[in-house]
Formats: sequence, C-alpha cells, structure tokens
Amino acid sequence: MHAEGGTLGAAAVSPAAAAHHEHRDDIGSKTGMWLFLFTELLLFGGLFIIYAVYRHKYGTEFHEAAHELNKAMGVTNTFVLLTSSLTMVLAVGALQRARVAESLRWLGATFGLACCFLVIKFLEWSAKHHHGIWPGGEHLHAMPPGEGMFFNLYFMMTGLHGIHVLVGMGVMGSIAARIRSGHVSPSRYAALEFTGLYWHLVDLVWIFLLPLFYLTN
Amino acid sequence: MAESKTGPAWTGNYLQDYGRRRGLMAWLTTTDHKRIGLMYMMAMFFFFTVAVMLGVLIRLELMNPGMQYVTPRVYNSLFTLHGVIMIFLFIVPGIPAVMGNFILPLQLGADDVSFPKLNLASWYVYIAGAVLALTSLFAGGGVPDTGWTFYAPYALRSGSNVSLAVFAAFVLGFSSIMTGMNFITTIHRLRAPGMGFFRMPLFCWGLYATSWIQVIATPVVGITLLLVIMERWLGIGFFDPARGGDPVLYQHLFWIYSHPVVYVMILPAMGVISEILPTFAGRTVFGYKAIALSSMAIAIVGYMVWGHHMFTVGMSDTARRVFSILTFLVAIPTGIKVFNWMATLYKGSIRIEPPLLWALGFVFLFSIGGLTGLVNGALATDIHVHDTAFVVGHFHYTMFGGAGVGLFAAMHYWWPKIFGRMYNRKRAIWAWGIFMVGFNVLYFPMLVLGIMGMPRRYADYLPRFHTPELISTVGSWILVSGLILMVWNLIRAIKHGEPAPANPWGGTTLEWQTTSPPPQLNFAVAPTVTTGPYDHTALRAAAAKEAQ
Amino acid sequence: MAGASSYSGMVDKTFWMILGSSVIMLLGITATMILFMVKYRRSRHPVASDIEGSATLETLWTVLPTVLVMVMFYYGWAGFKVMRETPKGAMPVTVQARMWSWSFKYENGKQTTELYVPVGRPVAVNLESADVIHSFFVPAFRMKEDCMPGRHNHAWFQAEREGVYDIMCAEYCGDKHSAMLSKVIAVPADTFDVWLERGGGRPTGLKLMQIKGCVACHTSDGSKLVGPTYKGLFGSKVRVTTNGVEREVLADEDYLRRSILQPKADIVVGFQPQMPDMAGQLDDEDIKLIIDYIKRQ
Amino acid sequence: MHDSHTTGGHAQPAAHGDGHAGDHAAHAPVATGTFVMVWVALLALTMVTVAASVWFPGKVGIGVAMVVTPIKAALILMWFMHLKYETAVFRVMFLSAIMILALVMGLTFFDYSFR
Ligand code: HEA
Ligand code: HEA
Ligand code: HEC
Ligand code: CUA
Ligand SMILES: [Cu+2]
Repeated sequence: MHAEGGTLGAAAVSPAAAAHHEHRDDIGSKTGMWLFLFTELLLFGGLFIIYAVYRHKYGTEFHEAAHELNKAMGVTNTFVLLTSSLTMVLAVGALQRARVAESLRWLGATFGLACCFLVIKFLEWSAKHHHGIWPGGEHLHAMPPGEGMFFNLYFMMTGLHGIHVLVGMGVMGSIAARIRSGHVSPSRYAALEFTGLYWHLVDLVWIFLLPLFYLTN
Repeated sequence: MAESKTGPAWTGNYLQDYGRRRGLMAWLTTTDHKRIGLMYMMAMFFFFTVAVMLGVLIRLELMNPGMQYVTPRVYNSLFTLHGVIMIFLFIVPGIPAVMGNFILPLQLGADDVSFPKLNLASWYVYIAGAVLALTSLFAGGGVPDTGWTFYAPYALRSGSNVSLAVFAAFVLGFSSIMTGMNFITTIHRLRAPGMGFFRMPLFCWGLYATSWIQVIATPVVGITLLLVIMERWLGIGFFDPARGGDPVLYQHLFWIYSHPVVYVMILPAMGVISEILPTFAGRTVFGYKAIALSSMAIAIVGYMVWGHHMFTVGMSDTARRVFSILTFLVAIPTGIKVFNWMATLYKGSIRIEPPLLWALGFVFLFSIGGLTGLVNGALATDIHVHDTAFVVGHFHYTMFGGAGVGLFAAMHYWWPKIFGRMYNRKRAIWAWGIFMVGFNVLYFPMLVLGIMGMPRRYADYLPRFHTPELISTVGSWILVSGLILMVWNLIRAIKHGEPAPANPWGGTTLEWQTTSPPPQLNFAVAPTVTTGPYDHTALRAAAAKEAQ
Repeated sequence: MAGASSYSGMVDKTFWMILGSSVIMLLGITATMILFMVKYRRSRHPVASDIEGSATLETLWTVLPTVLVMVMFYYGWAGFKVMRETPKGAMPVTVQARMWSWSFKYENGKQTTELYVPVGRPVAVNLESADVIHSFFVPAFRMKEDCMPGRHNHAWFQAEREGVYDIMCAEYCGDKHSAMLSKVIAVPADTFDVWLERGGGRPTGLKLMQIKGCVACHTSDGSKLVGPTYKGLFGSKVRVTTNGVEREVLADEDYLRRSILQPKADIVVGFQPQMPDMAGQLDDEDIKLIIDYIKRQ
Repeated sequence: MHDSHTTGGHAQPAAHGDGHAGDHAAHAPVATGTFVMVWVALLALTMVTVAASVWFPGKVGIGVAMVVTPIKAALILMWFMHLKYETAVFRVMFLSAIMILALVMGLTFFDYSFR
C-alpha cells in the first residue's frame, strides 16, 4: 500500500486540475505515509503487548528458551539491517542531489543487504525447523508452555517482520524501475523517500526484536 | 480548455456522467468522493437490510419461551451474523464512509479528499471484506457461531467457519484504516484558505477524532484476529489455556480496539448533531471549542477504558477499579457536548423540520444509552448486569439510537444536497414518530429483562421473562414500520421530490454555498473563509433584505 | 426481583442511586429540549441571539458531572469491595463448569448437580471450567464471575433467605448455552449439615456421568447428540482422526480412558472436537467406574 | 479521465492547510557525513547492548538494552527518518501514537502485575 503512497499523493489534486497544470502536495503525501507507518507500528504493537505479558508470566522459561537462539546470527543481522538503512538514506540523498546513477547503486546495495538479511534468517529458521522447533512442530508442541510461547512469539514476530522485509524489497525493485524510467526523479523523489521511511521502520522494529529475543538470557 | 464545467456554461452535476466512461463503469472507476460516498451508501444499506432481517428473526424466536422456528445452533449463528454485519459492515463505516466522504471535502471547501484513488480502493477493500463475510455463510463448516466478539477459546474450538469470518473482519479493518488516513490528511492539508482548525465545522472535528481512532486502534485488532487464525491453523497457543496461553489476553486485545471503536461509531454522529442544531436554531453554536475539544478528549480517554467489558473475567481487582474510574471519566466530555447542545437551542429561532427532530431523537435515545452505560461502568452493578439483556439494551440505545439515528439525521439533513431533491416533510415526521415509539417499545424491555437476570445470547429462556420479551418483539414490528416509511420517503424523493435549492435549511457551512447537487468539482468559485463556521449574520441580513 | 444475598442490598442501592440521578438528568434534558422547542420556535421568537458560550457554564457542567460520576464510582466500588472480600471461615465449594452443565463439589467429596447451601453462612466458590469460558450467574444474589479454563477465579456469597434460585451460564459457550442452567437451593443451616453428611461417598458410574454432564452429549440408547452414543461402543472398531490422519482403533479400556482424559487426541469421525477435557474434574477411580458403565452398554 | 471539462483552475492543493505556502517538502539534503556518523553510533550502541548481555547477563544486561534500544530508535527516527527536519506536526503525531501504545500496555499491566 505504501508503494502507492507517493503516486496517490501526487494525484491528490482532482484529475481535471492535474491535466491543467501540475499540482502536488508532498507534505500531504508524507502525512499519509506517516499515518501508514503508525498503523504498522501498532500492528507490531499488539505483538509487543503479547510479548510483554508472557515475558512477565514466564520469565524463567523465556530465559531458558532464549539460549537456543543463535546470538551471533541475530547480531550479524542487526548490523546488516542497520547498514541497509544507511545505504537507503544515501540513495535518497543522491537522488536529491540529482545523482541518479549513484542513487540506483545505493538502492541496489540496500536490496542486496535485504537479501543478505533474509538468507541469514532463513538459515536460522531452517536450523530450528530441523530440530522440530516450528509452529505446530512436534518438538515445540512438547516443550513446557512458557518455552513454547517464546518460540511461537519468536516465529510470529520475526515472521511478520520478514514479510515486511520481503515487501520492502518488492517496493525497492519497482522504485528502481521508476527511477530508471524517469517517473521518480530528482524533482519528484517523494516515492523513493517514502520507500526509505518504510525501510527504516522495518529496521526500527528489528532493533527491538534483537534484545527481546536474542539478548534475553 | 475553454468550456468550464463549473462555470455558467456547464449545468451538469456529479450525478451525471462526464468523461470517457458512462453508466455503471463510470461509477465503479470514479475517484470522486461524492460518488464513492454514494457507493458506500448503496453497499451499506444492502448489508443493513440483511442484518435487520436477522434482528427481526431473533426477536421472532424470542417472542415466546421454547424453541419455535430455529434450533439453538441457528439462533447462535443469527446473532453472530447480526452483530458482525451491524458492527463491521454497517455502523463502523456508516457515517464516516458515507456522509464523511460526501460532506467532508465540501465542508472544507476542497475539491476532493487528499488521496482519491486510495478512497476508491478502500471501497473495494470494503466490498472484498463483505464478500468474504458472506462466503463464510455458505462455505463448508457451517455459519460462524461465536458472537461478534470471537472470544477464545470458544472461537478456537468451534467447528464453524470462524477463520473466514475473522479474516473478513481483518480485511474490513484495512478499509477503515484507509478512510481514516485519508480524512486526517485531508483535514490537515485541504482546508479552504482562512479556515484554521478552530474554524472547522464540528462535523469535521468529529471525523478528525474518529479517524485517529481508526488509524491507531484498528491495527491492534488486526493482528489479534490474524493470531486467532494462526492459532486455529498452527496451534500457536497464544490464547489457548491448554497450551499455556491466556484467554483473558485475547479479551484485552480485542477490547483495546473494540471499545475505542464504539467512539468511531458515535463521534461522527455527534458531529452531525452539532451541525443540525445551530442550523435549525438559526444561531451560532454554543461552546464551539468545548464541543470540538471534547471530541478529542473522548477519543483519547476512550483508549483507556476497555477493561470495563471484562469486570467478571477474573482481572485483578486493582485493574477492575482503575478501569471503572476511567470509564466514568469518559462520560464527562460526552456530558459537555449534551449540555452545549441544549444551550445552542437557548434563544434560538427554531424551525421544526425532520432533521432537527431526528437530532433531538438522537439526544434523547443516546442519553438513555449513555446513562445506562454508567450502570455498566459501576463495579457492583456491572457484576449483575454484565452479559445480560441490559447490556444489549445499552448498546442498541447507543449504537442504533445514537449512531444509527445520527446517520438518519444526517440523511435527512443532507439528502437535498446529495440528490438535489426535497423529500415529503409530513411523511418524514410520521416516520420519525413511529420510529421513536417502536424503538423504545423494542429496547426498553431489554433493560428491564437484564435487571431481572436474563442473560444475553440465550436462544431460549425461563417463563418468567416472557412478558417483556413479548412486548419487545411487538416493538420490533412498530420499528420496522417506521423505518420502512422513512426509507420509502427518501427513495421516492430522489425521483419525485421537489427540486432543492442550494441552501434549503439556511445552513452556514461551506457545503451550502454550492449548488444541490454539487458540480463535479464541488465549487464554482473556490471559497475562502473569514468567519467561524456557524455565523448566521450574513444569512439573517439577506433574509431581512428579502422581507423588505 | 428481590435480592437474596448478604450484599444484594448494596448492589441495589448503587443501582437505584445511579438510576435515580440518571432519570433526573434525562428528564431535565428532555424537558429543557421541549421547553426551548416551544418557547423559541420561529413563530414566537423570530430573531435568534448569538450566544457564543460561557466559561462559567462550561466549568459548571464539567465540574458538577465529575463530582457526580465520582460518587457513582464510589458506590460501585464500595459494593464491589464487599463482593471481593471473602469472609474467613466461608464454606468452600468447587463449581465445575463444562459444555453445558454444572456440578458442585463439597469439601467432603460430595458431588451434586444443584448447589445446596446453608442460609446465613458464607460460601466461597472456586470456579473451574473444563473447556471454554462459562460464567456463574445467580441473579438473585447479584453475583457473577467467569469460569476460566486454566485458571481459578473465586467469588463468595451468603444466602439470606430460604428458597430456590436460578443459576445461569452468562458467557456464551456454544449450542446449549441457554440450557446451561441449575439451581441454588438455600436451606436452614441445620438441615444443610444433615444433608451434607448424608449420601457422601463415591457415586456410581451412571450417577457420575449425570453429575459431570456427560449425558448432555452422550446417550446409551443408540441415538447421537453432540457426541457419539455409548451403545455397543466397547470392543467395537472406531474411526478416528489422530493429528489429522484418519485411522481405525479398537475401543478398549485404554481408548476410552484416553477419550475422556485427552479428548482432542483422537477425534471420532463425524464429530467436532467439542468434548471437554475432563482430566481436572475426574479422578482415576471415577474414570474406572465410568468405563465399567460404558462397557455394559 | 475528466479532461473534457477542465476547471477554471481553482483546484487548491496545499496552498493553505496547515499554513504552508505551496511547499514541496524540499529540504536541503542532509550531509552524507552526518548519516555515516549516525550509522557508526548505531553500530556502536548495538555492540554495547550485546556486550552487556554477554558480560552481565540478567538484570544489568536487560537494563542496558532497555536504555540503549530507545536511543537507537530515536537516532533512526530523527536522522534517517528525517523527523528532526520536519515540521513539529509530525513529531507530535508520532509521539501521540507512541504514547497511546505505551498507555495501553501500561493499563494492561494493571491486570497482570496485580493478579
Ligand atoms: C455507539 C456505541 C457505544 C457508545 C457511545 C457507548 C458509550 C458508553 N458505554 Fe457502552 N457498549 C457498547 C457501545 C457503546 N457504548 C457496546 C456495543 C457494548 C457491548 C459490547 C458487547 O459486549 O457485545 C457496550 C458495553 C459497555 C459496557 C460493558 C458492559 C458489560 O458487558 O458488562 C460498559 C461498562 O462500563 C459500557 C459503558 C459505556 C459508557 C460509560 C459509555 C459512555 O461513553 C456514555 C457517555 C454518555 C452519557 C453519560 C449520556 C449523555 C450525557 C448526559 C445526559 C449528561 C449527564 C451525564 C453525566 C453527569 C454522567 N458499555
Ligand atoms: C448498529 C447496530 C445494530 C442495530 C441497528 C441493531 C438492530 C436490531 N437488533 Fe441488534 N445487535 C447488535 C447491533 C445492532 N442491532 C449487536 C452488535 C449485537 C450483539 C451480537 C452478539 O451478541 O454477538 C446485537 C444483538 C441483538 C440481540 C440480542 C441477541 C442475544 O443476545 O440473544 C437482539 C435481540 O432482540 C437484537 C435485536 C435487534 C433488532 C430487532 C434490531 C432491528 O430492530 C433493527 C430494526 C430495523 C429495521 C427493522 C429496519 C427496517 C427497514 C428495512 C427493512 C428497509 C431497509 C432498507 C433500506 C434502507 C434500503 N440485536
Ligand atoms: C460438550 C459435549 C460433551 C460432553 C459434556 C462429554 N462429551 Fe464425550 N464426546 C463428545 C464428542 C463431540 C465426542 C466425539 C469427538 C471426540 O472424540 O472428541 C466425544 C467422545 C467421547 C468418547 C469416545 C466415544 C467414541 O465413540 O469413540 C467417550 C468415551 C466419551 N466422549 C466419554 C465422555 C464422558 C465420560 C463424559 C463426561 C465425563 C463426556 N464424554 C462428556 C462430547 C462430549
Ligand atoms: Cu456455559 Cu454459556
Ligand atoms: Cu466499552
């Protein structure tokens, strides 16, 4: 939906007028984009509430279960994602400065880092899957309730986050195409800026997931 | 281009086709907020009619003790569907999506909302959600039977189509979020020159507060419902006590959304009333800022009271006390509104017209609803009336008598603007009278029943509850007659009514400055604002001039 | 309906207090509305005066209602406080709820389907559920508290007058929610003591199945209700779904025991997994008696 | 789509609204060096939390994470997400959304920490 943020925003003026002379309301579009980010935040917020409640209820079990997570992988992934946030702002900055090719390179780097993040995540998940720790898997089922809760939360939260990463990658792809075709350009870069906002939000959520899951022992 | 659609050469309006597409296709692809508002209206009344029939069926079954027409299983599905459709398909999108879409840009003096395409998309998402909800009736597994609250663990165990119904509610939530985002942005960005926040009509304030609730509360229930589906599918156990989960947590998450959402229903309706009263009193509104800010206060405090739905589930006693006191606090800004409305009538020059009657009906019925809410909010009494017919009475008075009647008031107020035709005044007043009688005969006995101890969601009941149940059923028939008369009167007006002038009621807000129905781009001349929204001096001067 | 518990008076007082002030406010508002409607209608009052507002009035109608609702809260709280403070020495009774029946277990092991209580003595109820949420509601006592699976909620009451009072399930719990009824039978204290000592000990298999509500879903005559019949069950081959896989099992003792203690393990084909998990509500001896009974059908 | 009837051009986009005059939200681009510094700070803070959780597992580790993580979030929000350079409206909106979430979580714990 956010992908449209920019385009819809650009169409904020009634079409008849748009045909006449071009009008856009970038601040309006940005307001819409931030509102969308709030909904994302609150979507994760629901899960954070659940996490808080069960952490409170099953403190020791959570600590036990957290041992099974691979801290190194979690931290590496944090670095990857933080770096991708940097490359993202640099992509926006480059476009603002009318350096289109450079902007595309930074965007490519962001995309690559996102891939990297997902690969690490995949390795992590498949290691767990291998041990039957998987929502509905028998090992997870047999765990004491608190530990099971930890892993189910882990899969739901990182899973939802992973879906956001995937969506973000899709958006980057389409933005890259639109930069190339000139629809997104140094004078109308809002769409890229909004992609960036979305991507930073994905990063922001991960920053919280790290201590909640990997650093909990 | 030379010819101007809104200039003197163009006499068309938004109801007429323009541009490339004609007929149905022109409607289905429109980004005109007015057309989208009407499309919402059509869809919504279709579902409303379905849910109303279910409601009447419920009453028919409850007319006498014993099972007469349906099995308990079917009864349970009846009230579930009735509740789900009424809440998610009718009353939550009701005023914002229909009247908000149509009126908000007009009142702000704008051409359209900020994101017209998103607006159209939200209609399609709404339809998609509605189709999913209806599919859950026919797909294998059986009609959902959990009640509109989908409480775990029953909703996790029921063999019926709960997942689909829950998913439908999830999708509908997105439609609601999209509308909210659109309105907030529109209000921030597209107000006419000179219209500061405190010169905005109060209906816009109501929508502004509502939109914030939609944007911030809906995602929480979104994720909760998604987790219910995951739980049914993968057994993740968040809410299942058998797996260490906590069913009370489900209720917390559900009500964190679903209490604020009752203010999504009522705030726009309160906005409508704040428009109608000054117009028909022919004077400025009393306490503009108090009414505007109390909307925001209700929205904010409304987030903090959800626990009052859970006084008997075994929450900590501390939590019960905290939620009870907060619940009482939310009644205060509502009271402020009611008192300011009364004061707006004081020393007015009042014309008794159907919109005003509906507005006063709102004040009366909603006050009963709100005041019975206080009985629910007090701990000792809620323990007794919780999950009884008393609560059913309370929420029909607030939702139907409040939000529903608010919508009817809005329809009578803006119908001439929307369709450019006047309805029959006498018939409208009759319909109002029959409705008011039927409403109270239908729902007042429920309050009595609840106090007597009749639980809700009961397919059958003990003989001692018979008399009030019977009266209530008779009331439902009176109510139906009134509503059918109202609907018929309005629909008839579209074709056969007298043409409406631009400003039939003497309103002062911007929508009355354009023609009825408005042209495609709303205003021939972009309006600028120099006074508050309810300044009648110009109108009065014009009337005085005419009298001479 | 007259209250019959020690605290029903408090509740009713709160109720009348809130109702009284509400009626006064409602009448006041309605009367004002009608009065203005008559007095200021256009024919009598052609020129309106624009009164923008009044800080005094706004303050007044913010402060007064605040005071009023705080009084209401106080009453509600005071009544509630009494409800939550179980007196020392109250007689404990465990209330066991399941789809769609109630049973009551006394300290000495006596089990019933109707709740006998002594007049004038406090009773502490400990609320349990075997499946979904139910709610223990006795309108005449003004009491209600949910039976939550996996938790123990508590409440108490003291019957003040002899009589028979309805118990109803107030939380929606499925098909027969509205039939999940029972009674509180309040008898004089000395009669109660005699009653409690009589007929103690373990009930028979059939009696147990009545007390525990098995009969709400199962018959012995071959007809099927929500669950399968017991007739000819023992020793037969049953088609069940285990973890999503359909298979055939022999209905031996082990199978029956598993069906009762872990009903979700094997789901009989053609039925919904609605059977309550009876592990917490039956002990080994009970289960043996029940299995013996089923064997004979 | 509607170009057969074009308006006299009174369509008004953001010429008013919150009082900005026809702005296109253009800021002077932030210097690259600033972003790099923010990034370095983020990595360093991450190391701090990880180190704390390895060397002082338990209370201290969690405490450090609870202090440092919001700081990291603020860095991202203010610089990467530009909140520092936007009008106050955005910051107010963001804070309100977060406050509501915090409030709701806090109220939930009136139940969980007292039972
Ligand atoms: C439009 C919808 C709407 C609105 C506006 C309200 C408004 C209020 N509601 Fe209601 N409520 C529902 C819809 C609504 N409710 C629904 C759907 C349910 C049931 C859900 C379910 O379980 O299925 C419910 C259930 C419900 C419960 C739970 C009952 C239970 O299950 O046990 C409670 C408890 O406190 C409650 C309280 C209130 C209060 C205090 C208000 C207040 O906001 C009311 C404020 C209004 C007034 C007070 C009246 C007007 C003011 C005056 C006349 C001035 C003078 C007033 C004073 C001095 C106080 N409501
Ligand atoms: C806005 C919300 C709304 C509205 C308007 C209504 C309207 C009605 N409700 Fe509603 N009701 C709910 C929301 C609503 N309900 C909810 C949320 C529940 C809880 C569900 C649950 O427990 O999960 C509930 C539960 C509920 C119960 C309790 C069930 C139980 O607990 O056992 C009952 C019982 O009588 C009932 C009756 C009715 C009746 C008779 C009407 C009807 O009166 C409506 C009367 C109106 C008409 C008859 C209109 C006639 C007009 C036409 C036919 C033409 C229309 C056509 C066009 C406009 C084109 N409802
Ligand atoms: C809410 C309804 C309900 C109640 C109460 C109930 N059952 Fe069941 N029972 C079922 C259903 C439905 C099934 C079939 C699905 C399954 O196997 O879980 C079943 C299956 C069984 C079976 C396996 C039957 C077969 O044909 O294989 C046994 C034995 C049984 N129940 C015993 C009991 C006993 C003993 C009690 C009381 C202590 C009881 N049930 C109470 C609903 C119920
Ligand atoms: Cu048990 Cu309803
Ligand atoms: Cu509520």
